[in-house]
Amino acid sequence: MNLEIIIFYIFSLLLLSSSIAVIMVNNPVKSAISLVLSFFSSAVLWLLLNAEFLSIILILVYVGAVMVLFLFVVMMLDINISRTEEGFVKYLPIGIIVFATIAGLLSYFFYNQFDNAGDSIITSIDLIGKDNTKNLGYLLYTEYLLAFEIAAIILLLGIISAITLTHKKSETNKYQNPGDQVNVSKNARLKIISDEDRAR
Amino acid sequence: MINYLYIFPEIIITSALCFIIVLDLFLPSRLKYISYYLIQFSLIFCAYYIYSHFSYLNTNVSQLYDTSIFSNTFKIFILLSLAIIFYYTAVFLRYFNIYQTEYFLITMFGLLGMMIMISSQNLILLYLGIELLSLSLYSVIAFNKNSLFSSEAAVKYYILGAISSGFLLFGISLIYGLTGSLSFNEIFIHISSLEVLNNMDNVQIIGLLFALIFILISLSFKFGAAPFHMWIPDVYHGSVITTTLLLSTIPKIAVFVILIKLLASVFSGLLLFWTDMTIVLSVLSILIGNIIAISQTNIKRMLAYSTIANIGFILLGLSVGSIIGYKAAMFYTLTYVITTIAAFGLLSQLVYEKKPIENINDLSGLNSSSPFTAFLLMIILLSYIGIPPFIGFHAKLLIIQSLVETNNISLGIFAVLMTVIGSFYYLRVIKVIYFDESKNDLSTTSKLHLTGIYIMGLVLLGLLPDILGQLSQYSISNLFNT
Amino acid sequence: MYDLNIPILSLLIWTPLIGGLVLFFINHKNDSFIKLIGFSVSTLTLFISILLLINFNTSQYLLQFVEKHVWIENLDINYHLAIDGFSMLFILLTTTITSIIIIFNFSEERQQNNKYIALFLILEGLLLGVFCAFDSILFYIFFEAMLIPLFLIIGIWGGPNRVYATIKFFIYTLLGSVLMLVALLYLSFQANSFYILDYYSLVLSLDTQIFIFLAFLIAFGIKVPMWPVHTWLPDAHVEAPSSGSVILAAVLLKVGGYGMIRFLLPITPDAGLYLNNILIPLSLIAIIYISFVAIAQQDMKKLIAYSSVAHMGFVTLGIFLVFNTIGQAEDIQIISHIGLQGSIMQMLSHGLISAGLFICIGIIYSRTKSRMIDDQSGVGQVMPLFSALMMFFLLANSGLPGTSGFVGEFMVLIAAIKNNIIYAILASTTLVLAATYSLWLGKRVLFGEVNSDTVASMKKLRLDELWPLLMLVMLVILIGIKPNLVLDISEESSINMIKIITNKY
Amino acid sequence: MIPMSHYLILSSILFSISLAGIFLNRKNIIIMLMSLELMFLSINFNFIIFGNYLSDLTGQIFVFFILAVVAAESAIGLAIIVVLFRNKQGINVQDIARLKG
Amino acid sequence: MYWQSIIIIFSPLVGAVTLLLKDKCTNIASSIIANLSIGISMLLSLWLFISYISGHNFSESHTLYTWYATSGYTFEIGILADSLTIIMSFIVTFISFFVHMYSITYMSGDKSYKRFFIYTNFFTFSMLFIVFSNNFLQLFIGWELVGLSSYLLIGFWYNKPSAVSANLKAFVVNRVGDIGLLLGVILIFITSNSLSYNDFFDKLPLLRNDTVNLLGLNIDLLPFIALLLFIGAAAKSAQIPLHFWLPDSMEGPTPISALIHAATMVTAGIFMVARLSPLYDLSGYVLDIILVIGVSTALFMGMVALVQNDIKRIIAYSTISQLGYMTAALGASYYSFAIFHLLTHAFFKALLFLCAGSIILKCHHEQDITKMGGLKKIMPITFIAFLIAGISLMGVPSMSGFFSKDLIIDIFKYSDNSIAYYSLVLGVFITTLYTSKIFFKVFFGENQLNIKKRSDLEHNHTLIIPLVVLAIPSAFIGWALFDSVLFNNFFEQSITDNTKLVKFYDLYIYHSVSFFLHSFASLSFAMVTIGLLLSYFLYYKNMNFLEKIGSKFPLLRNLLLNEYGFTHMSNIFIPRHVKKLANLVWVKSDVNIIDNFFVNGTAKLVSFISSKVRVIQTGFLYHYAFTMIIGLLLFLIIFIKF
Repeated sequence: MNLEIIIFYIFSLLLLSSSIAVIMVNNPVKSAISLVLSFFSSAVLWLLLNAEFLSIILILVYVGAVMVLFLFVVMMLDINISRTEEGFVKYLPIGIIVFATIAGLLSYFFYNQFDNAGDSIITSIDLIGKDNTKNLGYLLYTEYLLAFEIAAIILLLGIISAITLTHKKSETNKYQNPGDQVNVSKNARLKIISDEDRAR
Repeated sequence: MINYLYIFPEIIITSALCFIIVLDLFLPSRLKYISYYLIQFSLIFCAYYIYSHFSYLNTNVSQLYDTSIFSNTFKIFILLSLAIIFYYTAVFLRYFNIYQTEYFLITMFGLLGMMIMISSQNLILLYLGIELLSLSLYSVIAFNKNSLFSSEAAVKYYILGAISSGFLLFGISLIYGLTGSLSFNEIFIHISSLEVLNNMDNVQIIGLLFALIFILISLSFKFGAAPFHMWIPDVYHGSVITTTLLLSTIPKIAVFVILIKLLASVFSGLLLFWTDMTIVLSVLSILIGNIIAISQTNIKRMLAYSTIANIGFILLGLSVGSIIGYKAAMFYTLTYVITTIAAFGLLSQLVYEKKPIENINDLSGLNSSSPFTAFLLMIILLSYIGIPPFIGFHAKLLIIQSLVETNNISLGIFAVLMTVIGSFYYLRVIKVIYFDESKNDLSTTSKLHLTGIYIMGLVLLGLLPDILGQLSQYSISNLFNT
Repeated sequence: MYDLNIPILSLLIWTPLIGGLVLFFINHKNDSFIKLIGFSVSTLTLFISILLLINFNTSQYLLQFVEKHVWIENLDINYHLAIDGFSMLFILLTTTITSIIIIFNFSEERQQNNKYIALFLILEGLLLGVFCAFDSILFYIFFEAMLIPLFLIIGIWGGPNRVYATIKFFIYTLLGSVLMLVALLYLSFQANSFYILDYYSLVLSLDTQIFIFLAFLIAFGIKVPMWPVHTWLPDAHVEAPSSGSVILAAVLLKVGGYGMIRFLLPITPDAGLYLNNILIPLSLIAIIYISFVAIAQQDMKKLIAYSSVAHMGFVTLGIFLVFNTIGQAEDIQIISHIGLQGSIMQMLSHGLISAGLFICIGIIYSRTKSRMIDDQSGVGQVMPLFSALMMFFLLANSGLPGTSGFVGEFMVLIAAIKNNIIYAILASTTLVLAATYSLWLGKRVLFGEVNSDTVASMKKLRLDELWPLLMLVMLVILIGIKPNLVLDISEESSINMIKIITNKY
Repeated sequence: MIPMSHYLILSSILFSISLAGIFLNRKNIIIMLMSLELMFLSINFNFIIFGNYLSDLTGQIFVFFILAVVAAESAIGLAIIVVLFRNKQGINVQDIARLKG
Repeated sequence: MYWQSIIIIFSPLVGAVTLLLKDKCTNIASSIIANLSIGISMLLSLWLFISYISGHNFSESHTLYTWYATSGYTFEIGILADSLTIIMSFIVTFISFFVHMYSITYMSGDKSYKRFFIYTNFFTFSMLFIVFSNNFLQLFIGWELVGLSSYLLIGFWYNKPSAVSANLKAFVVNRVGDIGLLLGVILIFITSNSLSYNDFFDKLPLLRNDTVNLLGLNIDLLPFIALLLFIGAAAKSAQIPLHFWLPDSMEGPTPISALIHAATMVTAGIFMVARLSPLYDLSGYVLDIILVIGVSTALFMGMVALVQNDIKRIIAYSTISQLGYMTAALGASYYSFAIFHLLTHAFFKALLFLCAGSIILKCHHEQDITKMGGLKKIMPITFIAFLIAGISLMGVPSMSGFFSKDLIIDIFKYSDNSIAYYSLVLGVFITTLYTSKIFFKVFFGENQLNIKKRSDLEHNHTLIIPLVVLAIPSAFIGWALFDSVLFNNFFEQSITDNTKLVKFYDLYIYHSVSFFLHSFASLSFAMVTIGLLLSYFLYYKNMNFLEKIGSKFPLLRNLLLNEYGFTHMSNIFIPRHVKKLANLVWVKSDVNIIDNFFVNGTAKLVSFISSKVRVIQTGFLYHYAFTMIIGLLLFLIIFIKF
């Protein structure tokens, strides 16, 4: 029983339990925190799998950015959490059945399929050196450049959509239009009203 | 490395996109139409470019991307369809005063996604394309920010879409694990090299079937095949009608291309297995689509179920598992898209009590208030039913013919019987527009000249179905020669 | 074959089609202008069909006036028009009846008359297409496209319950025809061609034949209509406007009979022979059972509609009897040829007679606004000429010799008695039953004392109502006293058909 | 050493948990989103594991893209939820069933 | 004879068509056209008849027109001119002509004057069409056409509900007979491949042993055909059980009753059987059936006449009864006797009807004889005519009715068929009773109808002349034709019973005079005498004897009044049950089962399923997700065999 195995099991358990917490916990803030925990434990497991760059990305991008966004939205929406989990218990049995079936099916399948793969699991993949990040970068900028660019476009789309969707032009907001201000004419600024008109 | 000339169409779209995003920010609102025309121009130009470089573009760019005649045909088709859709969208949005250039821009992202999907030769690119499309569709659906229906639809689509993406990725990961590659060619070679393909005891086969099922389910979700259709009625119903128009047309083409590429070529080694699955999917789709549509009152919802049924027919063509079936399926897809553009396009131009058309009964007496519109709508509906001489008939004919010629006669009979059941709800619309009392609040957003010309083109296509037939023949045979 | 050097069949089909389409969009204020256009188009078509008849060679059975152009290259579907004897007769029937309807329409006022007439012209074109098409897909296209105009005619201008009736009609007939499509595709797959005559030489196993037979039978049986798939017809008739009923009864039903002759007989004779113990009773049920149903009717249109079903029972009887002669001696084949010809005769005759009757009912309806028998009595005293004409059609409907109604029944009975006397005995009850419902209708409507003011104030017959009736009367008598006039046209085709069937195996 | 199948089983259990989370959750859409994140996490696991198994970096490349895309997807998803919240003043899953039938 | 025949047949048709097409036509013009056309026929027939009798024997068959021809088979219209044809055409045209003439006056008040003549002309044509027919198809066509004419004429006054009911009944009942006729004709066509009489007769020996399969039973062909054809004859000639239309048909104008329902059309059945005597000779048991039907008709229908009071109905029943005599003769296969009785009967019965018409006209269309009386003085000519016709009907020796009827009775007398014989003799007694009943009730006693004598002539010339003219043959034609025609091989070429006839003549009759003289010793003469005496007391002296008998036997009386239930059956029972059955079939089967259950039921079922299934689209996101996941699971389980 070496350290790797201990780490694997500890973080696996942590990952699974925090994942269960994500879906079971009432309070969305708590769930988000549990999710952070699962990301964290995954990152550790990924390190075990020689994916250093990705595990760091996971922490940086996911925990650092995406989960913050989640929490931000949760806070912003100020969701009423007092409502009890109606129906949750009622549907739990069927949930567990489905969960068990899928998990069992997949596990059975994986177990059969890749059992003979044995211990050969952890290998370092050397492409242009031992550095995982460097290797990834090399691949990304050569073979998968097109994909990389498309990913960039996806992010651009994410930006534009998120802004367009959440950007709210409220009628009550007062704002200036400098262009209109510049183009305004003399007549529009001052209107001379005669006495007769006013009397009317 | 990629010769970027080959992806010039995509570059055109992307650069137009980026340019217009920036340009639009600086355009005053009365000049916003410039961006609309620029968008239209870029679409048409792109289509023209592909058309003019048709044979030149017929190459495999890399392991990631190809620009075969097959994909170029679809690209041109998608570009032109989108141009028409944009026309309807612009008219609609202007009329109801919710015009925003971003709508078109976000849709353009989706277009890019579809072009990538169509051309992808690698599962990574396929995934990225699908995501690009999906993300743009999520946003487009939610675009009508003040409508509860829209946001509900968007949320539903988003969550379910994400699940389906998850399925897709899970399937891809299995493929990757089993074949060690993400490239279509290599996967194809790997699968074809497996011995005793129909032997279930082969461990590899079971793994591949797992992957196949995950991917197929994901794609049938995108396609809208039952039982993964649940989002379709709600999303169609919830969205603005022009968004429905968008959703129900060109994404189906892209998904169809992916389906045919994956199933018919990449997974052709598993033909025996996936045909069974597509049969189940198609039978369920046709049943559910046609039967539930009968009790609908909302016209978008009704057409959503009709979409499901039509998707079922396309899958029926695919499930034939031979070139003739694929041709029929392609023909059907193109027909379906053309007809649906006409249907939703026309409906989007109708206004009832100053609101867009919602319920079937809103159309009542359309014939007396606007006979020409009623006539056009009737043609579309008859085409949907599959009454000759309209194009929908030829589509169904080809599907049934392919079934009959491969001895799937019982499926053919099933298909035609469901056509009869399906005819009922289309007839009900015709009944409403022709036989019911007229309501005077019905008007149109604009003159229907363009729609008229378009639908007359549809009729012409029905009289000369060889145009689409040759096109399908040409592109499908191209797919399988290369 | 006489060659006309013009695509006369295309001309025949497209004249009314294009005329109708154009008229559909002419929204002219002046009603008589529209009627005149309709009249000239239909007359032109009639003229073309007569031209066709003049050039038609009755002494051979080969197809004539063949036009064949590639239409859908991809599927090898051709725009293949031609006619043989059977087609010729039905073409004449169609053009005649349409012209008569258009003339009759002069007497009627209605909303959107241009569309009304246009739809009739379109329907005429499609019907002609059905009778001319020799490519099975082309046939199917015309066959099914026919639904549209009639659907609209009944739905827009029909009676109070029109929606139910027209949707029932549409779906019922669609249900039948789609199965036929599957059968056609199967046949084309086997024959590797869509040319109908290529199907004739196919050798199919009995099981296959039975399936194909049933598919066609459902399609054409619904169209004819046969018992028990007839219930759409009374509803459609009752709700349809008069002219709609006329074309429905006079021509549309005949498409079913034509289809049976064109497809069922030559393609699946074995199946027909095998199933004949079911089919012939079905026809007999149609004759007897439906006649009783007709007796019970209170609505004139329904009565005539049911009588149509009963009469079409004779048609199917004559057609199905042909199957029984497979493998029999030559003289028996000749008898079945007589039966087949009788069926055709019965169709033509019923076309003319039912047209006359529906026009008559339309005339009554236009005056009293009621189709109920009880609402009218003593029409004969108010409108003697009209009553005489209607009485004539009623008598013809009951198969009086000297009118065309007798000829078909007589010839079918000949074939029936040759097969089995019981068939003939049962079928011949129509002599009594048809007389009962027809003449009882006449008795209650035309005879007796005038019982209401509406009847008493009925207007005299207008000229544009009289002419259609007179034309029909003349045709009915002409055919009745010289059946060879029409039967010669299909003689060779019929003999050839029997040969095809009997020599197939 | 840890057998590959263990990793795979771990990821499949994670996958199943996320699925269960999606349909068991009747309350908050954001939790659904989080379940989805879990799902993608499990898939990423798969890719990394298979990449290792195959000694191929493509798996990790794919994970990279998935991470990027899912980030964008989350952003859009959250934006949609914000829009929904504005319209409805709530994001209770049980309440968003106006569209049905 | 070719051209004469054609003219005889078609002249009336030409007349009818002329009248039909002539738009405005005065009464005089129409009557002239009608009478002229019939007159031509009559004169030609008479000429043919006379020339035949005077030794110019002929039997010709020509084809006039091919109605329909196909692949070796032809359906033709032709003429057959032989003795039977000649005599029939003579009867038809002769009676028709005088009825036409009679109608000129009789119908003069009617607004549909022209229509009447169109109908009667058309009828005459149709009847001649049958008579001259040389094939079965033509026979059938003519058969139907006379049925049509009869239908039209019975319903001539179409606003009279009773008339239109009667004509419907007549047509439908005739149609029942037509079924038999048509089937018989077609069977003949099928078996002999031809419809021509001659071809069929030639083939008869070959067909003798043929059978026909009916529901698995093998039935002899020829008797079967004969039976089928006789059904047609029975309906047309009003034999039990298809007789009941005839009394009702008296709703038509009286000349029509004379022409169609007494003299000509109703005898078509007799004529047909005689025409087909070669067939009936071979038809075995069918002849017995015919005999039974004939005798019972003769007896029982005559009895019904006893209790009737409507003058026309009495004569109508008398007609049925006399037709029964003819049928009985046919059943004994003495066809010529039947034709002979047909001949004499045509004259005296037509005359009787015309007299009745004359009486009715005088009595302001009152037909109840109990209300009449004392017309002897007012209508002397009618009285005499009626007297002649009446005693001829009774069979008083030397009258024409006597010769024909007693011949028929004698057949049975000499063939020792005692039941038939006594029945027929009893029939004579009954005939005497009802005839004298009319006679006494109408012409004697008190008039209750307030009729004034206007002029010396009771009616117009055109009305009286026919009475006078018809009275002559009613009285003498029996004498005239007995030896010289009937027993002078007249029917040798047309009817097969000639040898039998000769034998009969040689054995029993010797000569008309001896026949006449012998008859005074016969039972039938006794019956006539007793009948006359009895009726003198019963009807003239008005002893209420009959009433007493009637009240003694209420059952019999009611039976007769109800015409053995046929009235009830035809007027109430059959229509009601047909309607009931029709409604049952329509409502229960057609509407409820086929339409509502199967057709609409399917549609409703689909809608129902649709409305139920749409519920699965709950709108809840987690349900949708659940569906997807379950779908995934099912796909995995179904398509992967672990």
